[in-house]
Order: sequence, then structure tokens, then C-alpha cells
Amino acid sequence: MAAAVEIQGLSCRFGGVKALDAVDIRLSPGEVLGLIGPNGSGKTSLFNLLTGHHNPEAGAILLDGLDLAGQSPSQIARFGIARTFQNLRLLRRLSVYENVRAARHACAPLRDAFWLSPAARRQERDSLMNLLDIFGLSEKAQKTPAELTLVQMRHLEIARLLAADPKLVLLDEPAAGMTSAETQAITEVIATHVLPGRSAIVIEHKMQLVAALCPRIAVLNAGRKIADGPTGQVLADSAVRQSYFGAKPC
Amino acid sequence: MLLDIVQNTLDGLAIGSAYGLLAIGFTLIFGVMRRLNIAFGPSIMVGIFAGAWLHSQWSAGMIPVFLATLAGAVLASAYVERISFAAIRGDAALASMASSFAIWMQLEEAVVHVFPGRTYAFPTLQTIPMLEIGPVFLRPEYLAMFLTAAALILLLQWILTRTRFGLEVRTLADNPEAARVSGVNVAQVAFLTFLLAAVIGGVAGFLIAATDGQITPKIGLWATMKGLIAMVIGGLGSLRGALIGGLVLGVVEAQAQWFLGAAGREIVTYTLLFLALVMLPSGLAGRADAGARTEALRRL
Amino acid sequence: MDAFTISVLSNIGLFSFLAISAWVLLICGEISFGQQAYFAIGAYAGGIATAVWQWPFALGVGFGVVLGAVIGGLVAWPTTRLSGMHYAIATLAFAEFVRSCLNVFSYQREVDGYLTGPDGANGFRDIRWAYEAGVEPLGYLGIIAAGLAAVIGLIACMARGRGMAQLRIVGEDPILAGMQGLNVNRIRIAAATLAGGIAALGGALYAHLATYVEPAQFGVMIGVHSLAYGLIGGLGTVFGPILGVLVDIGLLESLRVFSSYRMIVFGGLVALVLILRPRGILDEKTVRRIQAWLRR
Amino acid sequence: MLTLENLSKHFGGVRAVDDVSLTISEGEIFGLIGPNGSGKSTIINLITGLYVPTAGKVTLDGWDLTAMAQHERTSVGVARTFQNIRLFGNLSVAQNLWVAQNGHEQRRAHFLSRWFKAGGEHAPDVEELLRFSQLHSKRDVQASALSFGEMRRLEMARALASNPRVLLLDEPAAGASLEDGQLLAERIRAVRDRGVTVLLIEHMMELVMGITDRIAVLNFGRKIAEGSPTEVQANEDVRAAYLGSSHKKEKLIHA
Repeated sequence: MAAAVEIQGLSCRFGGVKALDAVDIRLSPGEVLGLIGPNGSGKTSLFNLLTGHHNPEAGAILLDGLDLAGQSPSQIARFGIARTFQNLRLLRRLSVYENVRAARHACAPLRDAFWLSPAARRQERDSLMNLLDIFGLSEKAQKTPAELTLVQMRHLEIARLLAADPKLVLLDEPAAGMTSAETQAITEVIATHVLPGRSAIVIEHKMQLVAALCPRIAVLNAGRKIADGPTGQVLADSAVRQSYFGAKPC
Repeated sequence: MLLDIVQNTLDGLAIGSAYGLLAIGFTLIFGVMRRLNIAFGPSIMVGIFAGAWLHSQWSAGMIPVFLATLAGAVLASAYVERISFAAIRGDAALASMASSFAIWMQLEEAVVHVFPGRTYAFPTLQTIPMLEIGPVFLRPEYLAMFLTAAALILLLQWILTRTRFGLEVRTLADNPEAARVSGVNVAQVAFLTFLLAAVIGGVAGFLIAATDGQITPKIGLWATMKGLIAMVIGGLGSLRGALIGGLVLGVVEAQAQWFLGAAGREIVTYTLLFLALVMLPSGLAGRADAGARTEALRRL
Repeated sequence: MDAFTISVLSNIGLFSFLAISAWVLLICGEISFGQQAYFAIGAYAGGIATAVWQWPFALGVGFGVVLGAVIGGLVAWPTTRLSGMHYAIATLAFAEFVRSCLNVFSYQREVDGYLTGPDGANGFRDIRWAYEAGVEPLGYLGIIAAGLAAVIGLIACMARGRGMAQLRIVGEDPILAGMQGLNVNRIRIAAATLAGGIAALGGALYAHLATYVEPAQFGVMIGVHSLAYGLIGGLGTVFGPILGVLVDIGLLESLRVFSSYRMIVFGGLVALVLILRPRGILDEKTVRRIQAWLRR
Repeated sequence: MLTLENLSKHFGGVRAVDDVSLTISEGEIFGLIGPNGSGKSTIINLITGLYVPTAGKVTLDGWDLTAMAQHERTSVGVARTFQNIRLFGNLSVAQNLWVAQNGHEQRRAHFLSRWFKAGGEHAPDVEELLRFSQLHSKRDVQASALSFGEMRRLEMARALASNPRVLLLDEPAAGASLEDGQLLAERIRAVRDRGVTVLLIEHMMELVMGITDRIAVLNFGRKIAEGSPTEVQANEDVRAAYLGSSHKKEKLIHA
């Protein structure tokens, strides 16, 4: 189920800026990695490369030994990578239910486009409503995303990600804009429903969430990996603190 | 054979310069608004009929007819801008396009109402004898068309590069958001760009009508089609491309018309247009960001 | 029903096919100015099949539909990669190409002692199936209604299945659709195939009602009209484009008091609707509200 | 001078900015910080008129900005830069600046005479600004051909060209190295010395702490702290917002 990931010497640039510079990251099956670093350090670019949204300048990405280079985003999604977006990417004219259902479409045979038997429909409905229920969204199933709160939108993105049942999940700041109590809640949801049986990379600024979910952390700064190791050790690293808080001691 | 080709090229360049003007009008509006005004041709048609009316009513001379054509086109364009563009705000390129289509219906019906017949006379430039340059002929109205178009394009070039209004038009086409924070009055510049486009289109319409000597309300559809096609052949959002697109379209049409007749001309033109789009999606002027510019329309 | 009502209703039905065809593409984010091409292909193919080859009506119409769908898919194959405006103009170019080809397309055979078949710009006369089979205008209206019901039924099935949602996702956010594993290009080609088939069905039915078709009938104007129907009626459901047709043809006929000003009134109404509701009368929000109300 | 009074902006259910009041005085460098999604950019967008506030208003020396169109705000003296640089890529460096002078001139000239005057080629302050931003040698280069750092400098110069009273800088150091940051700090001080009040949004704490006179901290669209850099750094709520409130993590950072 869970996938092994190997990122080797990954580089890319946008305009004049080197967004990623020879980054190596290895993930064994079922491992959860926290990815931290200041804004603009290349974390989201790494996700964009992993999902095939951008092409790398150099380097390779292997998912269970399979090279993802040159694959289209849709193929990569079918290999079992799913992600959330920091700036929330929801389909604003579709209902909450349809947003989650969208993720189920990928591998459907052509016949399903024109006909779903009532039983299949019921089964799909039940499983998706269950999923929405986990995230406290079943009441809102027929609303549009615009009618949700920010926290509910973030939950919806994670629900959508789960609907695709991926092997590797990429979470881009799942707790951005949340209060400490809300962060606590989403941390628990992720720990119980998302992570079991999956590999994961989590981008997050909130140490509360990172420390609870990720036994291991990698730190990016200006496109380079500057640290990688057990969470406590990395956070104590002076280079990491400098990249976050500047050279002056706080 | 070779002589025919040369002759056709000359004729095609003349007509093509008018197409180029139409395409430039489209491009100006599209560049500034990121929206398509398909009522552009019909607005010009209103101008042409205003000129024809002046001609038939008081047998007015060339210059009053010309001014009436421009005035009609500008007024109709102002109307289109207010109803279909200024009134529809935000991310609604499709709504503006559909709305400009509705206004097209209105304009056409209004003109048909005032001019119930099918064709009307328009004063022609065919008063001077044909010029002969060696073996090729130069129709004087074609020469006038070409020279007027060239002069207008130089004037436009001057406006866009040398005046502050032109600079603001270019900033708006380049990066609307940065233009806003730089203090450009977007609504005002957009409105005046519409009027500028109407003047350019009005001149093109006048030249074409004065060459043909007769007009029908169908000239609105015709102008929209030719302008759109020339704009797309040249590559969206580039004025130079629009001009090149117009000239290419004119020459291709003239050659095909001569060798294949009217039906053949249509088939050849549209086949070439289709192939050009599929093989050269960024147009003859080859702008890499043409795709980004059209994203506005891709997003519903 | 009097003859006038029947002919108005038949027209509404026939234009609905075109409007739905353009709407299907709008849903998946493509603006097509050229659905009239498939209407023409359906009309000519269906007419040739029944009038020249003497095929049965259903088979002839079916032939038109298949031809329209196949050509729709083939044209989509190179064009769906184009960006919005370029796609729109490419469809326009293709439609005008088809029309100008029909202008020189002659294919006449002797049937029952008469020369039958399309004759270039002179058009295609005597598509007489309805007359020969003794179908009254009312009966033919029934056939049109049945065809429309079939199309609406197909789209309803797609809405129950996954098809409609796939189209909408691709239209809303093609990048997200790709990242969720949808093959965006393939879905767009499928949509174009479907749209081609629907327009061709309308065309085939139209040819047998009118008994006479000519290339000039399939100009840009109906293409742009059919696009506008969806935008006026609303993009939320398949009833949006039909509503658009109703407003246009229904209103055009009912506003007879305005006599020759009716286009001016209609144009003004449409512009007003679009200022107030940029996504048409039956937009997604309204549709969802109506659904919720129905469920209650 | 620049005052935000009970400013709120809601997007659907999201309270991007929630009842924020701030007063920035003349000649100050004011920092606005907060975690991602805390509403900093929204505030800039509200001040410049990209968004209409749900409630509250923004005033500049008593002018109600919220009642003005975007270009009018420029002409009363508000200018900004963008987090992802926005320039006129097809225009030359100097032309980028001429356009922005517009906001300044609008107050004086009738629009027709303004527009049909030739493009202000010799406007003196453009030359001065080019020198100020060290772009003089590039004055006729297309903006899209500049290096990343030059683009950032040009963007700031363009903002200054409209002769602003307040300059809003949206993450001017994004993508810049630490050394660039020091140059940037000097440049921002120089801008202040020209008599321009600066509102700075930035993630590079080094920069913010080093040059600002006062700082406000946002979290979930609400202002959670305001004061001098040292006061803010010592504030418990601020640490919690940035690092999570859990006590254990607090220790980790200090370890």
C-alpha cells in the first residue's frame, strides 16, 4: 500500500530563481516526513515536481522504483500520489460532495461515465458521505466550497485527497490559518485517517503539527536541503533556527 | 502565370491592409480588456451606413461621408463598451462576449430597420483612371487603401509609443494589476481604447465600402470574421502580428480567388486558417505568451 | 395545435440540439463557434441516406449522428490542445470550411426518375421521407421531442454516472483535473464527439422537416446563436440552453407586438440578463437551490 | 497618518481580516508580520483597493481611501510592490517608471493634455530614481530581460515614481539571500529618508527586526500584538502563533 519514494538530485528554476537545487530525499514505505523552511525555500516547488505539474531541470523521482520523469500529472495521480494545496484548490462551482466525488473519477472505466448502477451509486454515496462525516462535512455536502469556513475548506481538501486512496500523500500546510485548537483537531484527523498505510510528506510551519505527526524532518532553505533527521535533533540545529529567525538570537 | 501572381499579390496586399486594420482594432480591445468584442464588425457597419445615409440623403462628398462613418462607428462602439463590457465586471469574459453578440443583433436589426433594402450605394474612389506600371495594373482605390492604412498604422504607432495614453494602453495590455497600482485609470483607458479601435475600424470600413461602392448589413459579420481571423493568424495580442495576419489573409484570398474562384477561395482560406492554428498556435508573429493571454478566455 | 404553434415548437426543438451541443463544450471549458458544422453534416448525411440511398429513416438519422460524432472527435484531436481563443477560431474555421465544401459538393443520383441529392450552392431538395411516410407535422414534432428526450436522457445518465462531473472538473480547473488523474485531452475529445453527435442528430431531423437544405443556412450566425443560448439560459443544467432557445425563439414569436423591433428588444434583454447574471439564468447556484427545494 | 479603522474582510466563511485597527505615523517603517494565511497580503490589497472591505475603513491623512478607485488612491499617495513581482515586461525600464509618474501628475493636468503630451522622456525624477535604484545603465532595457534582483529594484522604483506618501512592500526579500537582505534594508531606510512612510510585510525576520520602528503581528486575520521589535519578540502570543502553543516545542526551539 504505502510507497517508497526516492528523490535524487532534483533541481528546477523559475525565471532567474533556482527554486530547487540538487535535493535528495528518501522515504521508506509508510514513513512520514515533515518538510519545513522559510517562505520561498522551495517546498511547494518540490510538491509541484512530484505531481508532474512542473518538469525538473535535473534529477529523478522514483516511486516504488518507477521513474516519474516525463509522466503527465494524470498518470502520476494514477500511480497513487495525491496532494492538498496551500492556497486551496477547490472547484468553486461544484458542491462539496461533488468536489470529493471528483477524486474518485480518475480510474473509472468509460462505461461509468454514462451509467452507474443504483447499487454502485449508493455504495459510492455511502462511502463518500462516510468520508465527509469523518471531516464533519456531511451536513454541508450540498453547499459550495465558498459557503464553508477556512478550516472546513482545509478539511475538504484532505477528504478529497483520501477519496483517491493514494499511496503517497503530500500535504501542503494543512493547518495554515488555524487556531491552536483547530490545529490539534486536524492533527488528530490526519494521524488517524490519512497516515496509516501511506507514506507522506507534510509541509507545515506549525511545529505543533509537525512534531506530532512527523518523526523525521527535512529543512529547505533557498532551494537546498540544509538538514534532514529526527525531528528533535533538526529543530535544535542552529542553521535551521537561523533560517527561521535570522542570525540574531531571539 | 507569374504576372498573375504578382498582380494578385498587389491586390491582396491592398485588401489585406484593410484586414490588418480590422485585426488591429480587435487586438487593441482584446489586449486591454482580455475580452472578445464580436460586435466590433457590426459597430463599423453602423458607421458605414451612417456614411451611406449622408451620401444618399444629401449626396455628400467624400470627406463628410468619411467623418460620418467614423462618428457612427465610434458611437456604436461606445454603446457596446458601456453595455457589454463596462457593465459586466470581474472574471466574465464569456458573458461579455455573449452580450456583445446580443448587441450585434440589436445593431443589425436597427440598421435593417432604417435601411430596409438589401444593398446601398457608397461613394467610390473609382474616379481616377487605372495606373499602369509596366505589365501590372494598380487600381487607384487599392493604392489609396494601402497608403491610408499605412499612414494610420504609423499614426497608431506614434500614439502607442510617444504619448502617455499609448503608454497606458501598453501597460494595461502588459500587466493590468501593476497598471492599476501605478495609477492608471483603467476604466477610462479601456473606454478610450474602444473608441480608438472604432476609429481604426471605421477607417477600414470606409476604405472597403468605398472600394466596393455598395454595402449590405452583412458587412458587419464580414468585418468581424476577417478581423478575428487575421488577428488569430498573426498571433493574439501583437499589433505587428495583426497587421501581418491581415496582409497574409489578403494575399492568400486574392491568389485563391484568381486561381480557384470564389468557392475555392473560401475552402483554401479556411483550410489554411485551420492548419495555421493547429501547427502554429502562437501565430505568425510567434509570441510565447499568447497562450497566457488567452487564459482569460479559457477560464469560464 | 395550429400549424404555427407546431412549427414554432419544432424550431425550438431543433435549435435545442445545437444549443445543447455548444453547451456540452462550454461545460468542459471550450468555446465553440462551429457546432453548425455538425448540424450541416447531420443534415446532409441523413438526407443523402434517406433520399438518395433510400435507407430507412432511423438508419439514415443514425448515419448522420455517427458521422457527426466521428468528425467531431477527429477535429477535436488536434484542436483541444489549443488555448481558448485559438480553439474558438479553429472551430469557426472548420465550420466555414465545411460550409464552403458543401458549396461545391454535388452528389446526385436518379431516384424514381428524378435527380436527387445535394447540388452545391443550389442546395439539396426533396428530402421527402416525412411526406412519403405520411408523417404529419404534429407527428414529426413527436419525433423531434423523442430525439430531444433521448439526448436529455443521455445527459441525465451522465449526470448520474461520472461523465458530467468529469466534464465540469475539466472545465473548472484543468490543472487540478490532471492532478486528480483525469486525462484532460481525452475527456475534451470525448466531449467534442458527443457534441458533434448531438448537433448532427438535430441536423438530420431538421433536414427531414425542411425537405430542403442549402449551405448558406449553416453560417456563422447560427453557430454564435447556439453558443449564446447556453450563456443566456445558464450553464447549470442541460435545461439552460433549452431555456435560452425558448427565450429566443419563444420570445421572438411572442413579442410580435414589437414587430420589426423585436431583435432590438431581444438583444437588450439578453444584455440585461448577462449584466445581472453573468453565468445565465439557470446558473449553477440556482440549479443547486432548485434541487434542494425539490428534495424537500 | 495611515489609519486602519476596524477593518474586516470576509471571503465567504473565511475571515481573512477581522476587525484590525492600526495607526502608522509619518516617517515610520512599520512591520506587519504573521504566519502564512494570517491576512497580511489581504490588508495590503484592502489599502490599495484590490478588495473592498466587508467593514471598516482606511484613511490617509483624513482622506477616506475606501471610497476611492484604485488609481485615485495612487494619486493621493499610496504605492505598493507585489510579492510576485509585477512589471510591464514588454516596456523598457524607464517606461515602467514614466507610467507610474502618472499618478503624481494626474493631480495637476487635464487628462487630454496629459495624455497627448509626449511620453515624459526627460522627466527629471525618472533619471534620479534610476540612479537611486542603480538601474541607470539599464534604462532602455526591456524589463523582462532584467535579473531577478534588478526586477525587484525596478518594482520599488516604480512604486516610488508615483511620488507616494506611503509605500507598501509585500515581501520584498522573498527569494533573496541574506546579503541581499542587508542591501535591501539599506534601501528601505533610504526610501524612508526620502520622506516616504513604509509598511513592510516580510518573512525574513532578520530584516523586519532590524529596520522597523514598530511591528504589528497578525494571526487568523486578527491583530495579536503591536509594539517595538523587542517587545514583539518577547510576546508569548507571537511565539505561540509562529511555533504552535505546545510547551514542548517551545523547549525544542530554545534547546
